[in-house]
Amino acid sequence: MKRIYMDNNATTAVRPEVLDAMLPFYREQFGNPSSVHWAGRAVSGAVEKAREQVAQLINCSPAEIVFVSCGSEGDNMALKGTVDALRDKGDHIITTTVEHPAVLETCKALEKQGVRVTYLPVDHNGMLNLAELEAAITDKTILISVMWANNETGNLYPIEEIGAIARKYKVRFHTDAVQAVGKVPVDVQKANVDLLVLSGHKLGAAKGVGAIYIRRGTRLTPFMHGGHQERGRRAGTHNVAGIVGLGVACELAGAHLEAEATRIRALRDRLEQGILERVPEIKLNGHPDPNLRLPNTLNVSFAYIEGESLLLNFDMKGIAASSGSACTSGSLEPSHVMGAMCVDVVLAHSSTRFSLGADNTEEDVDYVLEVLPPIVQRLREMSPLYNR
Amino acid sequence: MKRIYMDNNATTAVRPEVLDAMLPFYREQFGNPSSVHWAGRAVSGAVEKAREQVAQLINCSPAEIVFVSCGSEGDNMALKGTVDALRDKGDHIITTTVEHPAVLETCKALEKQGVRVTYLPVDHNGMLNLAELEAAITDKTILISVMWANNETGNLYPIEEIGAIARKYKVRFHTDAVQAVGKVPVDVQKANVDLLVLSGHKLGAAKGVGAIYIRRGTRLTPFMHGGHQERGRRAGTHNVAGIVGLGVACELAGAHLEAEATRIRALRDRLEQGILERVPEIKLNGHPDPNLRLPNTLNVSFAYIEGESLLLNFDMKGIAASSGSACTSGSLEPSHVMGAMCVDVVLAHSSTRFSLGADNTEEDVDYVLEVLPPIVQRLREMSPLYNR
Amino acid sequence: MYSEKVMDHFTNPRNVGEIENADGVGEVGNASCGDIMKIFLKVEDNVIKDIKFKTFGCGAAIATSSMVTEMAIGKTLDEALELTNAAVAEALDGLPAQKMHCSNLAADALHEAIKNYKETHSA
Amino acid sequence: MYSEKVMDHFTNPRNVGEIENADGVGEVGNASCGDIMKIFLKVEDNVIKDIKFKTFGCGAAIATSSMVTEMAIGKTLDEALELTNAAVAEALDGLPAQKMHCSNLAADALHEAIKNYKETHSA
Ligand SMILES: Cc1ncc(COP(=O)(O)O)c(C=O)c1O
Ligand SMILES: Cc1ncc(COP(=O)(O)O)c(C=O)c1O
Ligand code: FES
Ligand code: FES
Repeated sequence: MKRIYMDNNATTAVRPEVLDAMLPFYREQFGNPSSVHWAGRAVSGAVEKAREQVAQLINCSPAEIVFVSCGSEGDNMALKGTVDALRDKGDHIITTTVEHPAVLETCKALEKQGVRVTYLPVDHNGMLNLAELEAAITDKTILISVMWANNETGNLYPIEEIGAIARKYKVRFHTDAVQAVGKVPVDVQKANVDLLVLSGHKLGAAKGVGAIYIRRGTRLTPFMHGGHQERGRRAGTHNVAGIVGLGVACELAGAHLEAEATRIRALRDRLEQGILERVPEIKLNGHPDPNLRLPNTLNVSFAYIEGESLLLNFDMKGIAASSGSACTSGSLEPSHVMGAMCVDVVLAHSSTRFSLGADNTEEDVDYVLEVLPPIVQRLREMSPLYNR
Repeated sequence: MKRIYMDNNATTAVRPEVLDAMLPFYREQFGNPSSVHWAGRAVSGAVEKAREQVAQLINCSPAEIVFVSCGSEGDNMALKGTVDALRDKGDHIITTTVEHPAVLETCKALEKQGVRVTYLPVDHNGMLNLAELEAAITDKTILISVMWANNETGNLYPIEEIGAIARKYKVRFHTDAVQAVGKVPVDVQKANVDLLVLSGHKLGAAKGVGAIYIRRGTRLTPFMHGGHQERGRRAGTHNVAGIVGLGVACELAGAHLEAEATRIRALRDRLEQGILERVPEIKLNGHPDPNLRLPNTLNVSFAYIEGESLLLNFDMKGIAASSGSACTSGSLEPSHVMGAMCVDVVLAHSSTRFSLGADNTEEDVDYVLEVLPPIVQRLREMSPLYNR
Repeated sequence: MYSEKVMDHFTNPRNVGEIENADGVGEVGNASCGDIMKIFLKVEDNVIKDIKFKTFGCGAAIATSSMVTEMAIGKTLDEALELTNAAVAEALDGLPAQKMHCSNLAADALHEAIKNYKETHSA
Repeated sequence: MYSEKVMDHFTNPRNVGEIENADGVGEVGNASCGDIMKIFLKVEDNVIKDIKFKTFGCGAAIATSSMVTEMAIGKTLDEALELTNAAVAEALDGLPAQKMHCSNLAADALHEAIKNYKETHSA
């Protein structure tokens, strides 16, 4: 059967060049980079090379990169580490209602410890009001945390402008850039970011590795206590193969960023236009201007249909996508991002995300456009909410 | 050049069967196990199979296993999660002075938050006094944390007896079994353990994956907040390949545990006897009875010689070992384990660990025994502390 | 995740649709939870002669709806009232644990439809 | 980690040993920090005629000891006093940052030895 993977915001396949780079580090160069002997020396250089590759992609110095195990760890570290380091300065965090759970759930855990959190609302397009953000800053504010790009809608947030506001008020600025890095240009200098988190498996590296950028001079209490790895900033034996792969993935992403974004944007736009033309009664979720979203992301609600049954039908045709329906997540609530955008709850259950990637072609898009309308029609005809 | 790796307590090579099992999960079955579609389904079964394999090795049920990114994460989670969950019950932890930094540094971080920690001393052999442990328990004690086996000396602690004490006083019991699992039989039921941590790269799986056993009914606040993975107990996209490999490594370790332990113990004993016979003025660190240590571990101090220069000379002959000297760790203090055993500070600087593994042979041991004495002699002759 | 039987009923659901001038109609569920089930009955001599459903929901919701209609058709109302959600799940070779909230709807919808029939056709 | 020059001096250290009836002896470092350096001098006409060392310490400690003896031999005492730890490190093509605490010992030990010579030989 045809297999068309359009769920690259959930995870990506490891790129062949990345896997090739990783393989020597399992059985040949398997040492612990902290070791003095040949087995250690062989790998510590490789870890440092990867650090340079990651640093280069986001325009920082290698010493400002700390390797972690995933995006969630990076976000936990950024938030909890800031609260611990700056508690004497204040107890207030500003974030948004559309962050990934790695940020939101961490904020909730911090609230239990007495931290006050402002969750900025978004408008119907999922965008922030920067005046509101600025107004939320108090002299107790120790952190602003706003994602670079939203995983469900693909919305891009005005990170440079937020960085300028943070700088103006001398508030630390963290951005969860897990969905942005590798897809759009990310420059921590331009954006005045203090902490930035990325995750390998979203850009063609393996699952189980990520990185956090910590601007030089930023006091951050370690999240993982233990050994001296990462100059005391993150304990635990290095995931050497994963780190080496992340370096290569960053280098590849950087080398092809513009060309690949252009190519994927064209595919996404073709898919978006095609669906809007072929299927009635659908709602686009996120910013209506596709250029204000990640080039690879499209999120639409197919009215009257619950998302899981849509996904299962897609799946039977080999198409992998994802849904904001509660039924796919094991929780009872549909996507909090749809909720924050005031999407009607039934439409939230039918929200469907197509996130394109390196392997997608024009034929893939056309196949989806061919297969999708009859599936939607069939399910609508089963729906008690649908009146022909 | 001959390459003899005797630093398996630092990290191991990935076993060929493990690597083979991992490979399909990078580019073919690359999905996110949380996804509904084919790409997700293909891998979620694999993750669950690995969970069973890990559970089987330590005799628990799969639902009691949570995958994490390394041993350090497991230890952080066990300690911090317990303190957060049981703070209303008490604020006192009992541990030992010979734990790995993943436990000790976490305890120090918790002390800053007002937790009281008793660090039990050890005797000259590195062993605990269980009466002392029992006496340290108060009605505010919420956790006993004692490692199953020490990484530097290989000392095995009487986990079953400690488990019985913990049970008697109804205190939760955590054991850092990173060095034990795969080398000696580990049975969480027999040992009355509530929390147990293991790390993949110490038993032939990859770096960047580990697991924590959480006895059913044990309240533990998540360490990594975010998505619903691992039934809400650990957020972050699963390191699928790493997890699959960990499962296979556990299965292999279980299948060959006794035979391999016997084989390696014989090699270690041959090395131990050989060194004691051939080199004067050395001190064995850890329990003098080799059966009270991990079968693969030997730690000796070569008087008058600093460890790094010894390691570098070994390294020039292709032998990889490790040292408790400050000079190899980047800190100014020699091994805290040697310190806890009251090993003279100069002898601590010359402590050298040989930790054998799956690939070692009798020829390896004999080669080390041949090469070692002249190196020691040469360095001693350069030492101002040595008087012929 | 789903058994073959579930996938069969999901892919080829039996008795989808509405019955015009149905003798009984039952609706359960809640759009905000992502699941709504509607069941339509045609009753003759206390026997379910025809049954149709419409469902907004996940694979399990659709499959249980389909299965419950197959199990109910031809049964007397009293027999049909004895059909339980558990029996529906069992007939489908089981359902995933996290799907229990919606898989507990199918028999409820049937019972609602019978209740509605009884209310509108009593005496 | 170490430069080739460091490894050369570590592997084949020059001037290892003691000088019996040395004219000056300097010892620096601390066993508890893992590094002790001892330097022995033979001085004639204010010139270092012979020099030997003994060192307990890491690769950097041994290499710097070796290098400082090479650099000092043949120099006048005043010239030798101008030898700095930085110069020794430079002659070895640099040392790793984390080795600075011990690599700062070699010139110190030499200076101690010269000081000891001057004290014991001052007219
Ligand atoms: C006893 C012990 N605990 C914990 C750890 C930490 O494990 P990891 O390096 O996987 O974080 C190690 C290994 O370094 C260890 O030997
Ligand atoms: C925006 C965003 N932040 C954080 C994460 C968490 O990353 P990971 O799954 O690597 O922990 C994700 C991915 O799931 C994400 O999309
Ligand atoms: S309808 Fe939501 S889980 Fe079935
Ligand atoms: S002697 Fe300890 S670092 Fe050099």
